[in-house]
Amino acid sequence: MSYSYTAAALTRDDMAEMVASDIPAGSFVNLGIGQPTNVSNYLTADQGVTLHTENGMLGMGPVATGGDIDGDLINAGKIPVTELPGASYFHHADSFAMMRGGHLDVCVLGAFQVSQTGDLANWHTGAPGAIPAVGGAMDLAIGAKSTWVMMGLFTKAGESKLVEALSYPVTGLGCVSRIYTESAIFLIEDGTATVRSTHGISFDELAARLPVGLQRA
Amino acid sequence: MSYSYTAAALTRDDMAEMVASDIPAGSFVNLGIGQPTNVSNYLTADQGVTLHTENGMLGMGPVATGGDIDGDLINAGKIPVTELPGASYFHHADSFAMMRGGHLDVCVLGAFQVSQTGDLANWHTGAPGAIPAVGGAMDLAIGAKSTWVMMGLFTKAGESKLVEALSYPVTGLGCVSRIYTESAIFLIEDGTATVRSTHGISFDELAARLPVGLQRA
Amino acid sequence: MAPRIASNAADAVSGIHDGATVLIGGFGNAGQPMELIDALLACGATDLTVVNNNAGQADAGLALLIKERKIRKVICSFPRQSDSWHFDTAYRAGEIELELVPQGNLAERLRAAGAGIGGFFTPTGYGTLLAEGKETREIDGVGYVLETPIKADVALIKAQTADEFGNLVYRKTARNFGPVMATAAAQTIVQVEQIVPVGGIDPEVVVTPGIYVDTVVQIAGENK
Amino acid sequence: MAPRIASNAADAVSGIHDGATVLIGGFGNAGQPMELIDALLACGATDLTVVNNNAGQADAGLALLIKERKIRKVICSFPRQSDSWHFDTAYRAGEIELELVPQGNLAERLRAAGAGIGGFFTPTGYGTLLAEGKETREIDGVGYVLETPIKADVALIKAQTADEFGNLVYRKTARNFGPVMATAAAQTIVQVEQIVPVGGIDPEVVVTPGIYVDTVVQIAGENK
Repeated sequence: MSYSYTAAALTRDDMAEMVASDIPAGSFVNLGIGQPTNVSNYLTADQGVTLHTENGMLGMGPVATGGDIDGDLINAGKIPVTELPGASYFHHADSFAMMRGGHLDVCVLGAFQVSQTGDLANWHTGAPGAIPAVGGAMDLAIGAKSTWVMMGLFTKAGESKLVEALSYPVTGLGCVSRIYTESAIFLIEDGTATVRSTHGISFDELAARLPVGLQRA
Repeated sequence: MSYSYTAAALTRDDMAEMVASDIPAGSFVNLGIGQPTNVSNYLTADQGVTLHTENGMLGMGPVATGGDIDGDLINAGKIPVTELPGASYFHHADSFAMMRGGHLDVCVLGAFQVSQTGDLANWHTGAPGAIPAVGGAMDLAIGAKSTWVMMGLFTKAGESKLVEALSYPVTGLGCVSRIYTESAIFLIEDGTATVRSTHGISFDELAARLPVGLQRA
Repeated sequence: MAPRIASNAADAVSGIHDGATVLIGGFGNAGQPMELIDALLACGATDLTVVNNNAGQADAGLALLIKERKIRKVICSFPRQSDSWHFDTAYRAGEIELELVPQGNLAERLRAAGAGIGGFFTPTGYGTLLAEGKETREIDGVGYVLETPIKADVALIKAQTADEFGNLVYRKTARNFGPVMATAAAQTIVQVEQIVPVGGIDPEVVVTPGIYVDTVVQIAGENK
Repeated sequence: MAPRIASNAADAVSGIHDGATVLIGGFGNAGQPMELIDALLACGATDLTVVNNNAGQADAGLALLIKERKIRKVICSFPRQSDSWHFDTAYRAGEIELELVPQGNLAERLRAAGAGIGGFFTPTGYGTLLAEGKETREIDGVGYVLETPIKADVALIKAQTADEFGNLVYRKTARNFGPVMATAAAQTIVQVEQIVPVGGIDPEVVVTPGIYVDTVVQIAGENK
């Protein structure tokens, strides 16, 4: 796919739609808590994507509402969900074996930072006094065949979250292969960030603002 | 239990009956292929013993006959068996996890030799040209809370199979806690063999024939 | 041996002693053995090490055990939540120890304990703060961390149905940690919605075989 | 992705290449994918490494693959049987390599491959000939051997029923190695007695989720 440009920055929904359309048909996918969950709203029935939730299910359906809410059927974010035909349940060790064993095609996660070599930071700010919590983040980061990140490209202070080397504590090393942001989509391969598209910013402007070398797709 | 004596050596059926009566009520038990299988014929319904077969079942019933024979329901010796109420099926990794994890109370095995420290040899003669086959022997030997052996006490050449140190290849180290033979029942603890009973031979005659130190129960 | 059928939750947990390591099933409220946890608090056992995915939420269950300082140490993957205030307070006061474990490593360490595995190399956590001080190894170009089994004195779990032999089936994602925790504890105590006679569960669909179950108590199911 | 539904056994195994590592399910005849094995022989693939509990019996299936020298190496727990004459001949002639593995270690090594575990310490085999040359370690006073995962190119297994999504259920002790082998191979090919529509298997009783299944072929069941 060669480099492209749109005048408007992507909204969160745009990003979710773009991730959804990039997921190959028939994939087994885990969507992390937060922004990635929104991707499910843009998956089409034709795509035949199967969702995994690490608390023990394949074939997860949409969020449950009204009378469909069942306390025994929740996703990893502890939100009531539904079950699609062809679903299966399994225990936690089997569920994480499925992930760790590389059986999922795509995992989509949020991030604090990603390095140009694909290192991921998304579990712990490292701030003094912060109580750390990891959940399944480290398992998700390294388990799937492809790990994609959705995040804002800049911090509130305007600093790039795509970095040369992480300043936040590591979640997983060399695991991220794509980054979706409001300003650009990056492909990470062999320590190099390739820009597939920019949105509301030109390639040259982007390159000037980021602390890592970029190449154009 | 203090030392006892009977004038007659034990038959194989006597040995099986004695093993069966020594199994605590409610135990989960794996009976090895060969002589140990015969133990099941002497377990009483009152004992409530549950049989495990390492090819993936708890609650194994008697050997199947006639119309009850089902090729999908076999024991570790590949003999058709039956299913008792309360049975469960599981795959090989779960089955050996159950064994290795120490969840079975008693495993009864045959043996070529047992050492006075409870080392077991029962899988390989070590003879030149012999093709080795181990099956579940090594898993069974070390997995259960108690491993008991049933064997003839002497080789055809008249040599003791209870030895100071194994001359056959090891199956498991320090794993055997009881040995049932036609001539005597031994309890193995802390490297010492205690004779619980002798059959057709006096304690002193037995002690004279065996290459290991014995104490009387 | 067929499990003991306890008359109520208090009876079910009555053997838990001070200093015990207690596995508690559940992920969020799904599969959480709430009545057993409440009974554990009521029974007074203290100085406990508790293994759970979280470290208590709001003013119920595990959070109350922490509030009452019955817990010396928590082993979990996700202590900090919006409503984990009792844990947060105890932790900041230095009154509770935390061992933070990635969720999949937590599940696998419990499985290892039940399966007699002495340790295993996992890629999860390699190169992170949570691998500090642990043995690591590169295998076929991938970094792994050596993780050890988590064995426990007691597991408190929830299933949907038990037969009188202790065979268990679970319901939907409430299965979660129950089956592995049942294998990892010396004593597994299960609350179920119903107990059926032996033979009442198809042998093909048993998830936890009765060999892993020591005590069963029926707690009337809430409305779903 | 939903599995390919092959039209017959020959079609199902058509992608197996020379030099492949092939897992073959079954314990004795129970769970043995006989038609897939026959098709593997017919397809001509050679220089194979085969993982099975045994090394062929009598004049059928795996034994014929050995007789025809399609197999370079067998990884198994119990090669020598009263009717393993083809293996015995090939082995004595130095025409087949044997890696002998205790049965539980075989199952656990397959599970490790499927679960992304780089290696594990097992007490089984410690102090024996089968641990020679392997790393060992004493943990809490018990001796352990480090065992490694067995990853494969292909698994040939048998289940009772598949749905069109590849979810599998097995029958009685024919389950044996199937579920772990399905997780350990890049391509899992399953012969089943029946294929049902998606939704035809209760999600609670699925033993092998469809994610592990690549090809399904229906082979009419024999009389039981």
